[in-house]
Amino acid sequence: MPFLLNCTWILPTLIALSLMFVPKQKVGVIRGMSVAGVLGILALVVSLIIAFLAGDYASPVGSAETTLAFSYRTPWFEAIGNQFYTGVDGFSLLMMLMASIIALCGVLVSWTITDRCKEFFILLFILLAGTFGCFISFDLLTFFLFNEITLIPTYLLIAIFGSGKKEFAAMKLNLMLFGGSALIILGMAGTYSATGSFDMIAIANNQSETLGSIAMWAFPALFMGFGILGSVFPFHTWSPVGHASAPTAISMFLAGVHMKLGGYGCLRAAIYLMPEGAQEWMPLFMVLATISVVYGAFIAIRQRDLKYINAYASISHVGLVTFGFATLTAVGLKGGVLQMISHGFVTAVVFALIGCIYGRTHTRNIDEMGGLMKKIPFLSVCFVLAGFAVVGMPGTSSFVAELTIFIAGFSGSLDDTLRLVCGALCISSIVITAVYVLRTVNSVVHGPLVDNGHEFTDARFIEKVPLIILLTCIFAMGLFPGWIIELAEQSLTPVVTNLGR
Amino acid sequence: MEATLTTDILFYLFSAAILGCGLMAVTVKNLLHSAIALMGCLFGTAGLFLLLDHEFVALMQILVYIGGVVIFIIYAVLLTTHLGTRYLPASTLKYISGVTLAAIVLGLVLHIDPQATHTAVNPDRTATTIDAIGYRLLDGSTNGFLIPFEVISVLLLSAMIGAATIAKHQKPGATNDEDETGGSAS
Amino acid sequence: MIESSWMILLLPFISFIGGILFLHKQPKLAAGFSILCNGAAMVMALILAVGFLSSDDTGYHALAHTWSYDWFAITDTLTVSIGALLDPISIMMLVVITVISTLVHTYSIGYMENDASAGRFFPLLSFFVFSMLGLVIAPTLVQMFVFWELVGVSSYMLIGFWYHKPSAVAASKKAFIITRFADAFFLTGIILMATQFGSIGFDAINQGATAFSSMNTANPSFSLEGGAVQVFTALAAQEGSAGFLGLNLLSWATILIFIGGWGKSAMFPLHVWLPDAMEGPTPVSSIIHSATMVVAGIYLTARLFPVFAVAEYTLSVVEFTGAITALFAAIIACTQRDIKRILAFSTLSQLGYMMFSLGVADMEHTAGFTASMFHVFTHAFFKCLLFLSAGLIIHSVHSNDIALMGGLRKKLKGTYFVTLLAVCAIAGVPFLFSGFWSKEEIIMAAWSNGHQCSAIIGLLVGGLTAFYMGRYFFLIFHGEYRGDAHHLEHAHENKFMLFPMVLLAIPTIIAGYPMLTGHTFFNTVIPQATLPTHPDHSASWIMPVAIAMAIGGLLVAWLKYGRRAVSFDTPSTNIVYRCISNKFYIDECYIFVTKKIIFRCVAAPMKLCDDYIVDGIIHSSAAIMRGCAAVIRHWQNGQTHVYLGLMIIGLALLAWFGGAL
Amino acid sequence: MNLTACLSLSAILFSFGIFGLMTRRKIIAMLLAIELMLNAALINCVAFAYYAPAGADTDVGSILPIFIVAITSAEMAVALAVIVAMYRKRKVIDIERLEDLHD
Amino acid sequence: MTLPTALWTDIALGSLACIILLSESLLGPRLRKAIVFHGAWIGLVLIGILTVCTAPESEQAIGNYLIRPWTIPFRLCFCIAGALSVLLSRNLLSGTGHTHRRGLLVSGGVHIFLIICSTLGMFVVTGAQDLITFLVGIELATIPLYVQAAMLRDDFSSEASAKYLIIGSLSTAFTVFGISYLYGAGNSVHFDTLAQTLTADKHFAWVGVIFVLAGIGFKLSAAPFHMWAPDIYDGAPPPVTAYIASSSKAAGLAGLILLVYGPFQQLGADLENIFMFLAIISMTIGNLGALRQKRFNRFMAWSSVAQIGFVLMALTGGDLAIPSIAFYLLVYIIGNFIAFFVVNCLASNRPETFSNMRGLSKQSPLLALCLLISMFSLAGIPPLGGFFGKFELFLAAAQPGHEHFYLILFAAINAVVSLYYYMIVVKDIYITEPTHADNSTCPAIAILPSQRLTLVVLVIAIIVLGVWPAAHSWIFTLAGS
Repeated sequence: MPFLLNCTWILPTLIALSLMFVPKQKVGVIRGMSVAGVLGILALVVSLIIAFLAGDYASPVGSAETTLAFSYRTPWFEAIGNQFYTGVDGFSLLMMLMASIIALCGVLVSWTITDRCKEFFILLFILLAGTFGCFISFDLLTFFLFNEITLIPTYLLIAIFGSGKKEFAAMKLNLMLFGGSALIILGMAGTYSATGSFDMIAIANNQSETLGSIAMWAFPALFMGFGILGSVFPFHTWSPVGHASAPTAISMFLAGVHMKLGGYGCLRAAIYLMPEGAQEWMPLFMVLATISVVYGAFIAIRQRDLKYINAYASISHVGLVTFGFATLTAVGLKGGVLQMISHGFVTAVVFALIGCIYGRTHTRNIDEMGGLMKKIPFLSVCFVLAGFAVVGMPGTSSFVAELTIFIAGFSGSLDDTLRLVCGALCISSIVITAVYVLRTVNSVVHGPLVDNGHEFTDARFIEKVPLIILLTCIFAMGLFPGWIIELAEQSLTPVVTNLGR
Repeated sequence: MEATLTTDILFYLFSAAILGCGLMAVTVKNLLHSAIALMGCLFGTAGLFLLLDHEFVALMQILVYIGGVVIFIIYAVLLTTHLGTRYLPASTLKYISGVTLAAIVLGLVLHIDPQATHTAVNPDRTATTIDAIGYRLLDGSTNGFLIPFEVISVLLLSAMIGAATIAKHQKPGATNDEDETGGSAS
Repeated sequence: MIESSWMILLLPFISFIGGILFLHKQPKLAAGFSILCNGAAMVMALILAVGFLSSDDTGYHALAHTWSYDWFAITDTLTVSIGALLDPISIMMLVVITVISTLVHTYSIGYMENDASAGRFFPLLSFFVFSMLGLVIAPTLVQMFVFWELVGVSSYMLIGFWYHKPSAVAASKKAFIITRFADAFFLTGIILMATQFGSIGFDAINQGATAFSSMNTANPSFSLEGGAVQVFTALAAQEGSAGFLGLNLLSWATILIFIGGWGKSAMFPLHVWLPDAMEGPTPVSSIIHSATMVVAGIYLTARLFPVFAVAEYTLSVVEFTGAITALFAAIIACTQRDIKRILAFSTLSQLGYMMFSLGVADMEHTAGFTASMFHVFTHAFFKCLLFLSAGLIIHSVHSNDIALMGGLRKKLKGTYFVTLLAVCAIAGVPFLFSGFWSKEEIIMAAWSNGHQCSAIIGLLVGGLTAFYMGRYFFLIFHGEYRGDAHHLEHAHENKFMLFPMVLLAIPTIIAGYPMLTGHTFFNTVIPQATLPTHPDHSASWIMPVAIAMAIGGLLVAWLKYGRRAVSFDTPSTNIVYRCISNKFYIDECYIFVTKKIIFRCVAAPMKLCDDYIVDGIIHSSAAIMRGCAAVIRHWQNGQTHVYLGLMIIGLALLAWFGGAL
Repeated sequence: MNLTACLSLSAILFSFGIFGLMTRRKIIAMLLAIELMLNAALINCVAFAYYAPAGADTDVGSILPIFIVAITSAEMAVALAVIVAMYRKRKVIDIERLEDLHD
Repeated sequence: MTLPTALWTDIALGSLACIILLSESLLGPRLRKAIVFHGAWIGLVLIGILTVCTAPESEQAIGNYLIRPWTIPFRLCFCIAGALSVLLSRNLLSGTGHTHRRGLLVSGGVHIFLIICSTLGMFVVTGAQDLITFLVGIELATIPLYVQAAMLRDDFSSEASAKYLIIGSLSTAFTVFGISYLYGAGNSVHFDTLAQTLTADKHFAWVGVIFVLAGIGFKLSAAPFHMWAPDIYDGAPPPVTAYIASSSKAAGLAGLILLVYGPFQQLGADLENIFMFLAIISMTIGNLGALRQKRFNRFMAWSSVAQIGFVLMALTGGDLAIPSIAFYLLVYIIGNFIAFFVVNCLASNRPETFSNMRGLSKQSPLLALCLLISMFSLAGIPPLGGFFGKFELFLAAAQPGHEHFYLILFAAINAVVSLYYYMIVVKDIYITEPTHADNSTCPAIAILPSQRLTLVVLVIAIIVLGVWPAAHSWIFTLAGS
């Protein structure tokens, strides 16, 4: 089984390598191989989940020791204490499932790319390999290594295949993400000097005094380093620019999975490793999270470009994730995890829709289009459903996640007024979200038809498939979230017991 | 030389010579005169070495330094500048910066607290004889200097070959490799 | 029969899914299928009601928890589940919803005859019925909140049904955002209840609350089990605490929950969306904005009545809003020209009635509670009838404006007769009609419970209601026809539309009688068997005053509008009149708040801050770097003296940093 | 005639070298200034050897100058060769005109 | 006495120099080209392999020459750099189809002879036991470079060598002056005695240390002493630039480590301050200088100044410093040479500025890919060797007892800035469309078979170094002791 687990990142690398040898002209072959590859990864992840659920790998309650399923450990750069230590628990399995589904839809959506599509898919698969590598590695350095691998393909994909001022956007995105990894390097150097090893589980259980004192500044470095990837307030300016000029598939993957890598890193590398630091610094990050929630929602109201609206919506929703983590309670962490998964699907489907609509109206400005329901009913209905998912209607996955986060905001004693105020502000964000979502839906889908000379053909089959997949995922998670919550809860018990020590 | 009045007078004499010629070497307009001033300065230092009981170094100074290097400089001066080429004055900014930097370095080096230095001559001090130097140079043991002795020869060899190839007069376009077709090493 | 209550819930959902996916191209088929499903649901609801009434277990009816499915677990103690809780008021609401939905479906066949997108209308209507039923039988606050949102979504889709009309789209957006604004508070209230009081189930909360309240009145407390114990202890714990801003935790939670109801039932400040909701098709207005959805707020307050009673200020807040809305809406209704707007404001005023009648009741005197539920029951029927008749009138006259109608009694005889019955019911014409009984009960309960000023407002509003309904009736049916003669000939009464109206006329009359026969259908809700259930008719003077107000209102309306021709072309210059007809300019205040304050003074500066301050810092750091790079390249000018100089300065810096010198 | 005097003498000579280096425009004059600096180093070595305390290794006082002189002469050879070659080709020996290589 | 195995490499190097010199002067043109060119780089590679095979486990003293285990990786770097520099000078020697834009070297044979002499000098530095050997080694390593810089017959080359000469001799003056003061303070030149006698309170010791560090600072082109680097890199012939950029820096570092862990042991704390100052200044000035560069050679100069800043940061660290610097140097040298090879192929018919390199990915994908890999390895992007190299420098500075966390944060931010200008290069190759004027005039790029092979070998080496831990653990075991 451990080999199967490592296949999740070996498979995309192999596909990327084999794509290199396919001649540029054979676009059909390239697309076929890519879809086959992504389907293969999805099948792999699903079989891993089934195996995980079958053999109960739940870590016993109360133990800070994360029991890893299919773990595989070999010394890699042994001289500095680094080992290739991969394993998986409920939380990373869920993230891998989400990543593979969004990757599948990403490949399907990028069916229209014809020029240089070989490089496109090669870079996409390297990005996938890096992301999956991150989700399964439990050695801090290997985790950081895979995280860095994902950054360069993102740059090249946006700079070559993007639109608008793509070079500027790609460069800004990349520099800020590398700024984040600079902070992570600082945090890792701190933990290395305190514990001398990179093994996450060893560091988490290491209760030495030196780690405690170093954690006081190593935690904010690590948390803010991954926070930049998860676009926490002051460092979020890369994501609107980046998403707006990225091609559809990449903005789906960037917003859907890559930002979640930040959240995953915050939880796994920062909170789990340095609980004392977490208790110390959490008020600050809670305020930042609330600001990014309310701030992102308000600015989304003022935006006119569809992609910018969704980018700011993502900032607002990912802010909820950070808020969930900031409460440092079992419910809060679980809420954060659920929100990450649900927002991954929601933002992916919205970006896919924006791509399809752009394909027809050739404009992304909501003032220049209207009344699409009459001409392209399928896309419009999906757009309305996606809008309801963004608002957080019950029955969609975001309701389940947001309810859990809001409950975490108010649970426990109410004397912590900061948490109360932040919780109230986050709840108020659902109203502001309703305002900008309805404003967008109304001006795009409803109202009289604005016909600027383009013939509107409804969604072709190849465009319908990703939308249907993603919408079913959203509604399935909304209606039957049982097993996801149980998986998330199991994997978070060690983190919670660690926090309690 | 034991520390007596005469040595003090000689020391001040020699240092005056050194500093005077040194200052002339760097300030006089004509390049040839500055070369000669340098020669004077080196003679002064040779005298100082004699005063400090290091005859070998003094002799070497005179033979190698003055005999070889300064003469070579004069050769270069004559080769590159026709006699009487005009003096190229440097801008006043450079003079100011020159003086200040010189003062900085001086302050840097001379920031000594006098009582720290042991000015007394070690009474049972023996002058290093020439054969001691010879033995030390060729002594292969840990505190000998055999390796540097060998390496300095490689250094001199490479310097000479390099200088020769650079300074050799060549017809434009031709390189050593081509025109070597026929003859042996030139 | 109780066990199969999930069938009632499922039937409309099946019609929704079937209609949307397969039948949206064939309107006729979709209509038939949805009527079939809703009819079946109605029959089952009626059987359920009859079974419940005939069962003679007196006293506190066992709360029938029929089924529940665990949806998802939040904390280990708090699990969210979907289920059904059948007790008198929920069964009453089930009956009302299913009856009205079936009748409205049949009515819509006629109404939607020549509308292309009818295929989409019926499934959406069934989706609304499904979510309303889910809301009504919800055993927990979270399930109620879930279906509460679904009701909001279906009302958004139905108001904006004619999406090519910009005004309809704007109205639907307005409705959704305002209800969503209230739902934010509702969610906060639920979460406070869930986290601080440990339970979200209605029966646990109510039992805990009643036990807590009865503890004060020194009679034996009930044996509590399950969630109620935590609620009881939590209530006791936070009793004395001054809490936040003077209100203790319980009143905060209950007021927040009430604000949810406030938005959905369009109470005074949040009422602006209901008149605009009239943009939707009339069957939609008839079922959603008269009978069922707007009553959700009242149903919520009724469901949580014991907890509201225990909290100090909540019931007085309820009473105050109810009274204000009743009075405010009645005044505006008198000046409106659009007939659907008149009915909308009359609904608002009747909702105010129901709300303040709940407000006046408390744990000892539950008369107000039973009166309010009774008024909900009766009002649903005659208000739905009024809307259906208005729909028929508009259908034939092709305009909403009352100025273009008049003298239609000759052409629309059936509608004339049925509307007369409904107007008498709502105006409170004595003895024959249900409206009179329920309104009289409310005023009696208010007076007997010591809330004199609410009772007087009730009487006053009764008079005003009579006046504007009379104006409505006479301006449409009496006098000469003021509209386009061409429409008058073609005005005819479609039989699909008339038949449900006639059926509805029956309950408008007989719905009042259960109260007369003293059947305690509603009293059994509050679980204290020992308390007196029947209101004491101490103040005997109320009945005649109420009758006088009703008859007087109608008489004045007849004098002003019935007898002589009324011309509408000269808008009255009277400032007060103009202000009232513009609905006290509250809509304009809302637009001012959202456009000027929220968009211009909050969102815009945030965007500027984002573009120039947060982004500015990052771009300026890049600019600084470029500046320094330029400086360095300037000094790299090829001059060897510069290089040598820097080396020597470097030497000095080394010495200085070495620190030892 | 003590160590401090010798050291200050060599320091002054060293600073003359720096002054000459910074103010001379002819390359050979700059090389000449560098000669002065190296000579200052020689004085240092000999002075330290002469005033060395008991256990010091005084032979180095003579051996180190040998290597310093050897290195200086090698460097001067290369320097003058380069300058002569450059003069023959570009007819310029002024350091300030050597500024083709700049940013 | 039997020759100890460790000394074989030095002797082999000396004999190789003699063979080259003799064949250069005595043999006919065809045979000479074969022996001089191929003999040199094959010889150097063999010596590299020899050093690896004869690596002693512990310190082996042969008279006053000490072979230290941690210097083996440095020696390997010297050989590799020497061999690659010889290979790089291929199209500057006569007899190849496409000669370099700037003409042929004055004398190929002497150029190669000087490279080998310089490598011998670096070997001597690493084996030094006393200041005199150290001084002579350093001088033998630098003086041949003055000559090589002047090997091309155009103005740039002569100007570059003149400048290099003057600044170099000033730094020699500093070093010699420093050594005289060290002798004064420590009353001996042998490292072991100096280690005891050079204590922080002695003023002479400090003057000596400052002046010697200034001399070595020039050799490393660390910040205050870096001004010469851009001009000389730009002017000198490409193989010489590459050799200076990689090998002479490695020699300077080897010398610096020798001094820091030898005679200057007792000056630890203040020395760390000096290195912190040097590191911060070098990183900042190196990064800022490289930001707006248009010409490739000057860009490599500034980037090498920045890289030295990172290395000096590691020197402030604990015992992890030496192995991490060794590994980093190996990766840095390979990365540097890949970049120089690619640009050398390009520059044989057009000046090496970034605008000429636009659209390279379309013209010849292999060169574009190699340049991309070298740039990302220098920037420290994971799959390549550069990542672990640079990351270990950060770890070295975070060793318990030597924590410099502000320095690490500053260095991390500088790494991001450095990434920016490496990305600019990649952007030019892959993304910016060549303006019509640029590539229409340039004929197709012709790559010599030997240079193509070395490129492929180097690229594979850098990826393997990043992924396969064998080389990494070998260096750490050697240098760990």
